[in-house]
Amino acid sequence: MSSTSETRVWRDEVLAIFKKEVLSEFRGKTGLSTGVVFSLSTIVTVALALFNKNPNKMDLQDVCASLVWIILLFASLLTLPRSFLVEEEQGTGDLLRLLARPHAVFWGKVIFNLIQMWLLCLLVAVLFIGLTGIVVTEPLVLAACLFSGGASLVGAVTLCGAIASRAANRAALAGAISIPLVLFPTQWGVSGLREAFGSVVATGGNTAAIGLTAYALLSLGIGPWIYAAVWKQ
Amino acid sequence: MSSTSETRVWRDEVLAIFKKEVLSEFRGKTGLSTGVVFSLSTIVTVALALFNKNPNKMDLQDVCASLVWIILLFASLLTLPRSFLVEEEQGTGDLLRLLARPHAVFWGKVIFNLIQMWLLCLLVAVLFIGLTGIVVTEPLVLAACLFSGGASLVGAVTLCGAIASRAANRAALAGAISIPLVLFPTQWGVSGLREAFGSVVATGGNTAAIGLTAYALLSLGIGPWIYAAVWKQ
Amino acid sequence: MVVAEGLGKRFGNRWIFRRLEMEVSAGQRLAILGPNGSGKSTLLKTLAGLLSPTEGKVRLPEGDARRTLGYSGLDMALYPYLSVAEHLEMSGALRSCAARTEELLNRVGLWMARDVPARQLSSGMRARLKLCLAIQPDPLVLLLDEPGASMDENGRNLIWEIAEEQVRRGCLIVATNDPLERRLATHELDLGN
Amino acid sequence: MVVAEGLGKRFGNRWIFRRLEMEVSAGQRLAILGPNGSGKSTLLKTLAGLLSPTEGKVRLPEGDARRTLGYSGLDMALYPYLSVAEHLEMSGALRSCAARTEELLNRVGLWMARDVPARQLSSGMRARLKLCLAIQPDPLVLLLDEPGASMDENGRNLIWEIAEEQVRRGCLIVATNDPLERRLATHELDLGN
Amino acid sequence: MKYVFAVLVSAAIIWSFLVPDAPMFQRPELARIFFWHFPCPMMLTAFMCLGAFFSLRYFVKITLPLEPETNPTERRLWDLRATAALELGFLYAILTMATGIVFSKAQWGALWQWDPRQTSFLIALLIYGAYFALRAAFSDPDQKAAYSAAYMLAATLPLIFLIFVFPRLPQVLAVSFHPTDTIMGGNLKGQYLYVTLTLLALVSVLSGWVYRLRVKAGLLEIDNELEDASGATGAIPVVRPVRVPAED
Ligand code: HEM
Ligand SMILES: Nc1ncnc2c1ncn2[C@@H]1O[C@H](COP(=O)(O)OP(=O)(O)OP(=O)(O)O)[C@@H](O)[C@H]1O
Ligand SMILES: Nc1ncnc2c1ncn2[C@@H]1O[C@H](COP(=O)(O)OP(=O)(O)OP(=O)(O)O)[C@@H](O)[C@H]1O
Ligand SMILES: [Mg+2]
Ligand SMILES: [Mg+2]
Repeated sequence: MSSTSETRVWRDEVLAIFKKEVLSEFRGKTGLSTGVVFSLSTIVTVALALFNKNPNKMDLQDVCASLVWIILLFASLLTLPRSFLVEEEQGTGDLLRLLARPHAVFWGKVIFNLIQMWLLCLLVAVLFIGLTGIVVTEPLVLAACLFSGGASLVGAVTLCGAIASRAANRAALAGAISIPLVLFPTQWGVSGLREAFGSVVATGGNTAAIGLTAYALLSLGIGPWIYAAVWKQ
Repeated sequence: MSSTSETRVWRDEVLAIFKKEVLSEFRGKTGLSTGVVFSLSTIVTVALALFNKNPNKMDLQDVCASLVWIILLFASLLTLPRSFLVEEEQGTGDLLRLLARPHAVFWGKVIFNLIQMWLLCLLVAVLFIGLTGIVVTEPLVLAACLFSGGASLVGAVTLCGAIASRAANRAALAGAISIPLVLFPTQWGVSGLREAFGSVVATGGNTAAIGLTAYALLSLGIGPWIYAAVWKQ
Repeated sequence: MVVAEGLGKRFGNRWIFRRLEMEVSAGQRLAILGPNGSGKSTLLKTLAGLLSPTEGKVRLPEGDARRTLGYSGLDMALYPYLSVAEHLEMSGALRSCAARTEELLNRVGLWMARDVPARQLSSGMRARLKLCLAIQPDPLVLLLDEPGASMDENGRNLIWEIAEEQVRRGCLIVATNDPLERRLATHELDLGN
Repeated sequence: MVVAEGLGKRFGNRWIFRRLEMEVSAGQRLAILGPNGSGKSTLLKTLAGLLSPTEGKVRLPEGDARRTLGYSGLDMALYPYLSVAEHLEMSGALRSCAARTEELLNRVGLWMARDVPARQLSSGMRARLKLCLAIQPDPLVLLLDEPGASMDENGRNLIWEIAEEQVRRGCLIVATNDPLERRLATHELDLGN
Repeated sequence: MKYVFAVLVSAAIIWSFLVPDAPMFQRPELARIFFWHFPCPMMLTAFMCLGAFFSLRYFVKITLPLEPETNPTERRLWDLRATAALELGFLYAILTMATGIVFSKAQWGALWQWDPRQTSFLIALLIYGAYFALRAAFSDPDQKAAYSAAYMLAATLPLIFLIFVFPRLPQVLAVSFHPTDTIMGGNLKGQYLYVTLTLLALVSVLSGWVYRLRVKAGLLEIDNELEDASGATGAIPVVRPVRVPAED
């Protein structure tokens, strides 16, 4: 097969998976809603916490930064692993293994998760800023961090979902094994957001964005190969 | 049947459901190890986000209060609704409807969720205080809030699970319903915890505890009847 | 014992069956027949009360349905992480009837596999366990949806035995596609359209 | 075409089958027999590559298994929210073979139900859809686990037709408990123990 | 042999107390904790890398071009080695943390103060914990092996990053008390260097020995499993023709 048609084949397969995910999601509405509920209620909680405080008082920016990141982290843990867990819960895993190639499956689901996650980031950012009224001094840094941060979360959490999907207590296990892996980008995410919120102790938002991007690329690069290795276990 | 034997019958049925839940959840040592890693990393995430700050600086108690609540919220949303949704996802709902009575099912699951949730609260509180070194000025209020707060979260989320369990788009519906239901106790929970952490803007921890208890009792009181209503739809 | 009066079930805007009148009295064995998708399982589920009829009503013998009614269907799943024995014990406790674990499991030949979790059972073993659950309380009405599917020779004989017994106690309604199974019925209801 | 060399599968500390030697060549129809729980489905899954053998190895014809191998099993679920047609289109795209939706669905008699989501299908319709998915790429090796279970008369005939065709193209392996289905085999492998 | 080893160890310990106090420390006499604090992370790292390699080896033969490892028995062996290595690594991780905590009590005055080094290492410990939680979650040995190996492969880079790179990032160096260039910067001189190296050598010998034992034990377990495995009648099912089909 010529390389061009080869790439077309891959594209079709990835698209097929992606389409499947979208259809199942919007007919059976499962994953996103949980994430949305969570972020909504969390943000209100936070707004309550910062209630009658002006969040630009020093070191509240830092706190806001960490809060936003925590919300994204947890929301991703609630939402992203499902795409793989569901396959085993509803017993379609075998069908998938018969029809598809691991890389296609992985990318199809990752693309779906990326879109989900970026939407979530947007939602959280808008709501948070709206409700707490915090001032964003560097919108670009914010955007960059949310973009790359979301991507890195997707990379790690999706893979962990795949790894946990065949275990007895999938849901909890997926969370348990992904948190430590997504913990250390936290440091970058938080510092990046601090910069964005114009905190005084901010330390290099661009380095943060770079770090996150690197992490995202790495995890998304390695992910499919690891998944392919356990594909038929 | 005499009332005593009647109550014994009920007790047996509730116990049977409870036993089933426990067995399905903790087959082998799985659940335990997962739970520990899980909650540990969650706390560390939060602690890390508050990285090199002394949490007793004013304002930070409030933030800690909301953080603890967020963690509980996250945990409850991840674990509690499953107890009802799983029945439909794995297709055992019909079996259950053939064998059991709705009230027994509801109470069996609620008791399981309550125990789960209270253990979680305990773990979270201990770890959070241990790792952030925040000072608890009013341990009693803390205990009361965690106890009643956990209960009300269980009440709310389980109720949603019950309502949504038969709908085609379960999760979404459950989510949509839970938002208001979960947001409601949040306000009390946070203010209660603030009081416990001796925040300056604290507003009556006991009222909070009372409110939460009332909420828990109400939701747990209504729950079984709503569930019985949708039981065989 | 089982009476359907003007029973009808609609999914979306399509009637699966309508104006269905039937009465099954004690000692009768009814076979519900019809091609795939003709509504056998739907009818059985409606009789069992798992689906609510769109019109008409179902009359079952008095008493608590948990004990007077036994149902076993193909798309009824078992609890993946509960063992065979645990299923029967749970069912016994929930229906407040004797579990009779050993007796029943020996009967259907699952006693050796009593500690195997349901997700590890083979299709035939699953069918046998569901049969156990259905007959556990010696129900007056026994509803079986394709009991023979994926059962081996000896399993099929088992079903015949159980059918024989059942009619001494009450009535039996079987939905089946299997030409052999069809023979165990004294009456037939054809939903073929 | 399908060769098993010293094949063995152990679950926990129990061997389901061991030192299994078999060779199925083109034009042959093998029936795997044995009582419930004897390992028919396990063997079929191992041949299909859905389970990894504990020892020994399986040889399949060269080429991409997605196209050279068709498998349909009882406990393989469909996507609840995808319609019948969407299943075939997805499968076609994933295996990069022609979807042939209309042709296949007309063949198994699901064309009318092409837009029904899988969770609303009846057991027999589900079996038919799985059969479609299995034969979609005209596979060299066709593995069917109790294809006849919960299929009506015409469905069973369909299986016979497909079996006839299949052997012109390659080989067919059927795991079955049904005495009638057993007859369509030219060879038998008895796992009974 | 063992006795010689024991003598060597005790000698090294005595020696470690004879060295002069290290003046640059808050509690100079307690600087000796370092002798025990340092070998642990080194062992941890060694075993972690071993474990990672074995996990990789579980999936692919190290040949060019890479080809998958298909032999089930081979795979089980590599899984066993990986587990043995990672278990020992986990032990040393905990020891590192323990000695570190004692050390920081002695030198920084607090058991725990969210020093970046402490945080990052805590996360490393969590990842390790997650690995074993994952192992506990599978009942089928092959799945257990495959998925935990996969997780280890995913976790290796983060682990190395957390233990070695992160503490040396410029913005972290700024806030961390924890030394990072004692070895690389050659700031470890004279007797201290010698004692450290000796202990390092002895500890590695010891752990190598323990590792071998662990693998032996594992092999025995596997054999027992195979022996008391039931159900195999040993009878070889064979394909037999039922009738010669008319069409062929
Ligand atoms: C819980 C607290 C601690 C942990 C988790 C910890 C962990 C580690 C680790 C993982 C290493 C080896 C990796 C590397 O060299 O970067 C290391 C090396 C070292 N640690 Fe610690 N440590 C802790 C506390 C301390 C304290 C309080 C001191 C003394 C003030 C100390 C002194 C050293 C020294 C001198 C090295 C040699 C490595 C080098 O400097 O290049 N550690 N520690
Ligand atoms: N995942 C598993 N773990 C442990 N044991 C299993 C697992 N799957 C199947 N078994 C056991 O393996 C044996 C064979 O199962 P299998 O499904 O192959 O039987 P079968 O021949 O298909 O039976 P049937 O005719 O009922 O379909 C059964 O005893 C079953 O309990
Ligand atoms: N939940 C549902 N929503 C909509 N349509 C449904 C639903 N369940 C079943 N149907 C439709 O009702 C019809 C009858 O289904 P049913 O399962 O009763 O058939 P059946 O007679 O049992 O067929 P089989 O012999 O294959 O088991 C089918 O056409 C199916 O598509
Ligand atoms: Mg049916
Ligand atoms: Mg089978």
